[in-house]
Amino acid sequence: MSATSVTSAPEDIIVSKKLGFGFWLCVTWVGLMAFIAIFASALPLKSPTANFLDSARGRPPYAPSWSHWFGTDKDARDVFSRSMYGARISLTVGFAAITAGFLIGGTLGVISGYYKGWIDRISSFGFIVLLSFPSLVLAILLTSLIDRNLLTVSMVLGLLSIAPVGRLARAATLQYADREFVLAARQIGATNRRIIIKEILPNVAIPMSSLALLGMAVAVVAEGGLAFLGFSVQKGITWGGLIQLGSDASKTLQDAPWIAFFPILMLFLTVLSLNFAGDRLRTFFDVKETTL
Amino acid sequence: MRYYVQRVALAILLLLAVSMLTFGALNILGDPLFNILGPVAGDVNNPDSIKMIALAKKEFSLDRSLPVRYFIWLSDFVRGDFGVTFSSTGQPPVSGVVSERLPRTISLVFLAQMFAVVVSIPWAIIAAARAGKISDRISTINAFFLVAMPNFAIAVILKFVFSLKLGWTPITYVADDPLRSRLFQLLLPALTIGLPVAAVYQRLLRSDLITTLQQDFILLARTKGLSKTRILFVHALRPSLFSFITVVGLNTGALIGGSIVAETVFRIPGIGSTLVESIFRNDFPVVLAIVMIVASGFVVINLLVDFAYTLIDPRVRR
Amino acid sequence: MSQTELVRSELEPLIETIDVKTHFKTPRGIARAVDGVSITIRRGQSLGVVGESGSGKTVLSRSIMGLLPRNGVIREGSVRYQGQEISNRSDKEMQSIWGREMAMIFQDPMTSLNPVMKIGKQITESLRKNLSMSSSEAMAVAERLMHDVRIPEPARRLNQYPHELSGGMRQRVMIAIAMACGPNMLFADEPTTALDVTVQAQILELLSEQKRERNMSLLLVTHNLGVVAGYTDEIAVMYGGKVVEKAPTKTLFADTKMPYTEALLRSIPRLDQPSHSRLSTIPGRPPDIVHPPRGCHFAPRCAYVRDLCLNEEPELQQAASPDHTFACFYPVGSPEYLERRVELTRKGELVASEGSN
Amino acid sequence: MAGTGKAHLRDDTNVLLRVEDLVVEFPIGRTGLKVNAVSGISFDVLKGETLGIVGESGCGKSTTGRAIMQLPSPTSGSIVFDGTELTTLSGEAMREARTKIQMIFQDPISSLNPRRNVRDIVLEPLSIWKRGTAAEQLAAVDKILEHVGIDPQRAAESKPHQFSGGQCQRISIARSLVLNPQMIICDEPVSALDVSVQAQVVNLLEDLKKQFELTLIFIAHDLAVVKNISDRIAVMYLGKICEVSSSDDLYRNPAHPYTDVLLSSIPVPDPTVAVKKVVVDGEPPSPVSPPAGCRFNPRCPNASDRCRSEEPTLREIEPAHFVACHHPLFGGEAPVVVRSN
Repeated sequence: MSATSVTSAPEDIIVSKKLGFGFWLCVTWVGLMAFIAIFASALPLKSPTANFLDSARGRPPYAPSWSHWFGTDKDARDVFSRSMYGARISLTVGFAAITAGFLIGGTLGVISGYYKGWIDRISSFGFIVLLSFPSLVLAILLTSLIDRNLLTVSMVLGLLSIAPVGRLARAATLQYADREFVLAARQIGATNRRIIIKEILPNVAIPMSSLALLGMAVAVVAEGGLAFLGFSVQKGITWGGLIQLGSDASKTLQDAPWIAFFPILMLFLTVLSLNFAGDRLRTFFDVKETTL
Repeated sequence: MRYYVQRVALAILLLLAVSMLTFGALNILGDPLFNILGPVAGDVNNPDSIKMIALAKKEFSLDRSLPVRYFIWLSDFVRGDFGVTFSSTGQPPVSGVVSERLPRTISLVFLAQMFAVVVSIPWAIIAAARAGKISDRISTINAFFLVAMPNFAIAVILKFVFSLKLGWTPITYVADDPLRSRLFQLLLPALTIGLPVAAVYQRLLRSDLITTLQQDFILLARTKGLSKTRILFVHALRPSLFSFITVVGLNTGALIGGSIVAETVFRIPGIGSTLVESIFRNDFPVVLAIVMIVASGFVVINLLVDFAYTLIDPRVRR
Repeated sequence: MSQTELVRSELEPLIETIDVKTHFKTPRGIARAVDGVSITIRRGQSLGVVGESGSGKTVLSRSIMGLLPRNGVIREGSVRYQGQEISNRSDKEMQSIWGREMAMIFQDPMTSLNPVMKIGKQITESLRKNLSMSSSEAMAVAERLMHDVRIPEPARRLNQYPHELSGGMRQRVMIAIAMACGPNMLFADEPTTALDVTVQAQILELLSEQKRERNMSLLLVTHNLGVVAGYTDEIAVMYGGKVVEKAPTKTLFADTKMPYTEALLRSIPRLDQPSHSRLSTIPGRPPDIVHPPRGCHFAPRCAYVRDLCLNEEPELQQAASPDHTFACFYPVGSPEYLERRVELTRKGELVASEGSN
Repeated sequence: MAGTGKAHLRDDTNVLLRVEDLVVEFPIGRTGLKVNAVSGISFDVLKGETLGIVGESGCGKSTTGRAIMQLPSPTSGSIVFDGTELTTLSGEAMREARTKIQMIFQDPISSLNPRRNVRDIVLEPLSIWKRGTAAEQLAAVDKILEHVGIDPQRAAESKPHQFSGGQCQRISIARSLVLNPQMIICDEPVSALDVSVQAQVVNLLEDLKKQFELTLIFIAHDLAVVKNISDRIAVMYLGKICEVSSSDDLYRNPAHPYTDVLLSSIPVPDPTVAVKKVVVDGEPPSPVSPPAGCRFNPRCPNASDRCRSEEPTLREIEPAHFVACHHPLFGGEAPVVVRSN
């Protein structure tokens, strides 16, 4: 008893109980990106496909200027507005993928962690099989075989997130399934369904929610990687695709680095924000757990 | 012993499941006939096409049922016969292509993994020893930045800075160069995929070390009068490595994925870039072979990691 | 050492703390875990520190040994070991004291041994470092130590890992580790709380035997008054970070002054009472060390509380018998105490068993 | 068949719970080994009685408590509660039967869901069984919270971690009481609490028992606490019962050498009482491979060859005092049983 008071005291000092300014800054950035992604066509942005050829400035690409903040690409298209539109597919795919992963993987994980037995054995084996492929390899394999649109690419990335999410949900559930309050619920006659919904889920959901942000970061990066290699949504504007366009020829990268670097910046800031916010949330909830 | 047998059995089972999934996906979602013949496969009114279709079906056993084809392919595969590639320049065996290119990818992944492990362990130890101090906070922020940087972006940046602006490293990989310069050419690609992974390792090991350092047995070690360095290296490090080595194993997958990107950007003819090219060329046997080889390698590495686990944790030994 | 020096060193305190304060900075405010404790332990003597959870007993023992982290901890007061001030020493300077001069054993034998290191190495490590023994010398000493703490088949056990041993065996290994370099001072922090009652008796017996044989001093931290009653020379009762009563063991039990000590003693269910006897309780809960109550910390829970107790904090004062101090305005036996006691008995608020004793 | 015997079972119409030949085994992974947690014990509890089960860790006392609740179901044996055989009940019937027996656990904090507020936790049983209207349920919860000394107002607003360990244990007790159970199984309810708080909870249990006409099973390792609260005590060692007797009698006249060891190991908070020398060495062996014969024989000072081969059965050595020992401290040697085959 007293030993815990000693060890917990110094921990209290290191980990503050606030989410902090950085967290909210990151959330704001992600929120801003989401806003732009949703309302891009309604915002006063230049058309991402229009050609802004300016005979006075010679042959494109044009360096960043007042009229084109991020410059233009080889076809004289505005990199700034393309970067904004790029958020659309990147974030949508990231969000859809992690949602699907959580719905399927989370449910499977909670069920197998709670009931154990053969359900657990089957789903755990399924998880390991999925995890036996390096994820990018599996993603390339599957996307190469399908008609690549927003839905299918999201589904492929969602499939990839099932196993990691499922395993975490299972581990979190296992942690709680044998706690006395679950036993207590069973002995007052609660049904399994009720126990899962009322006793397990609230405990599993909160730590998992911070993982959702981290998972979304992973999905956004994965989509970027696919797009970079040419396996994401066909004919869509995505950050990965923009970066690929700016770096496919050494000459382009050398002479007009802005074409690749501005989308890299956007992608980096977004992934950093998701990671940071997720990490803050995780430590925040972990602290709550230990002080219980 | 029992433990090792169980783990090997599981690995074999996994490889079977992986091969079925890959074979199934390529045959059900894809169209092998189209892959072989191209547009001719759809031209069922032309008698020539029909003849070619029939021939191809016979040649590649496509007239048999899927499970039969799977077993034919599997028995060939385990004997090292990966089929032939659908290339315009004749039909070289896939095994030749693979055996030429696989070593490059393996050395790339190995270099990256070495780099990540060698960098992350001391980095994590120093950070954990100074947990909460300014220097630790700065290193944590650095790690954050690296983790948030996708490897294709790092590839582009490194290529821009070191190849294009500074001109330190060549732009392309030349397979005929002597070993030393080829290794040098693998340096940037290895950094590309190794850097973010090193940051992942550092963050994990640092936090595990900090947890370990709060354990009672560390306090006991202090009351023995041992030095801080000895406590860190002898007492804290080993019990903190459990999840580290698991993650090293799992991240081999990320490194393999990263090598696809790095090989593409730095134009290295490894199996990663070959996979991408083959997909665009609809070269079905190569795709199948590469995915299988990569997945098998990954499964074997994770098996080895599990065995390494028993070396550092006596409680797992039976 | 000459005869007179020996005698002097017997009388001189081995450990002396003066007004030790250990405060933790927490998000809620400053936690006064130890708040002005002065104690003395002489060579070969044992002191029991008793208190409920949060009373500061564990923090006190770690403060004396200098084991607390530096960040976020405010440390004041003086700790002297053999007359030398050690409270201001750095961890590095303390390394020469830890292991050789002072050692500590902990509550939970499951978490206190390194799970991935063989028992032998865990014992020999400090021998090799502190006494510069060779590997084989240290192993021989370790085997003898294992024998001393009554571990059967010591040679085989040295080659085992902690998880292969039972809880009681691990606690014995921990004692062997602590004894390795022959320390003068042993801190035992709830050494038997995690053990079964039959094993607890064995471990306590072993500890007191080691203490006797090695003329070692012992500070025994526990929440169980039964444990200290049989195994210590002196007892300090802690409450809310302060020592509220301190006396030689027999005096404390025979002539309890502090109502808290009295209440603590009475709330223990006793085997010699008939079953279904009403247990005497202490209402409420231990004080919040971040926001302690005004006046005497125990006042809100005390049956004999008066206005003065709620407003002023009592200082430690000398009782009639030597070496007995307590911090209470109206101690057990004082006129005010007796007056209140009569009142309570009349109202029926004192349970029957309290009348006896 | 050598079990621990049933001589101590009472033929009384007042028997509320009767457990016979209870066996609980857990497999260890897929190693083929098993933990013999409880190996064929029998006991009964009369209405309104408090049965104490005492023993060291690993003796199977907690497993016994959980087996009665069928959490998990025992490997074999019979458990008859209020005339109903529990072991054969179907899921739905068991769910209903459980409400008549409730359990309180050792860890007060882990017993309460950290994410729900306290009033909600106590309300849960009523809401599962839809007892009364919402307003009636709330009123009932408030009343029971007051009974156990928790302010209902505070309970409505607070999560468990805002309460102390002792208060959490009171909340657990409140939750177990709202369904008006006939029996409460207390599994080490005060072991995690400070002495001063421990006494509060023991007194509360005694009060509630009278008020709600409860029958209690009180499981603990602390013989002093068990003795205080119980009418009858069963001493367990390594999955078996060694001695059953009224609690005062057990303390005055322990018959089984293990009971004696247990009693003399308890530190007495009185320096004038000489510390008794340790009378037993070693620790309980692993329940994976319990010793043959009497399970206490490797540590027993009185062990004979007979103890190493023949398992003793419970027999009455004085009225209402039963012991399973070949060489008890009093009452004479166990008669040699002549087997018919």
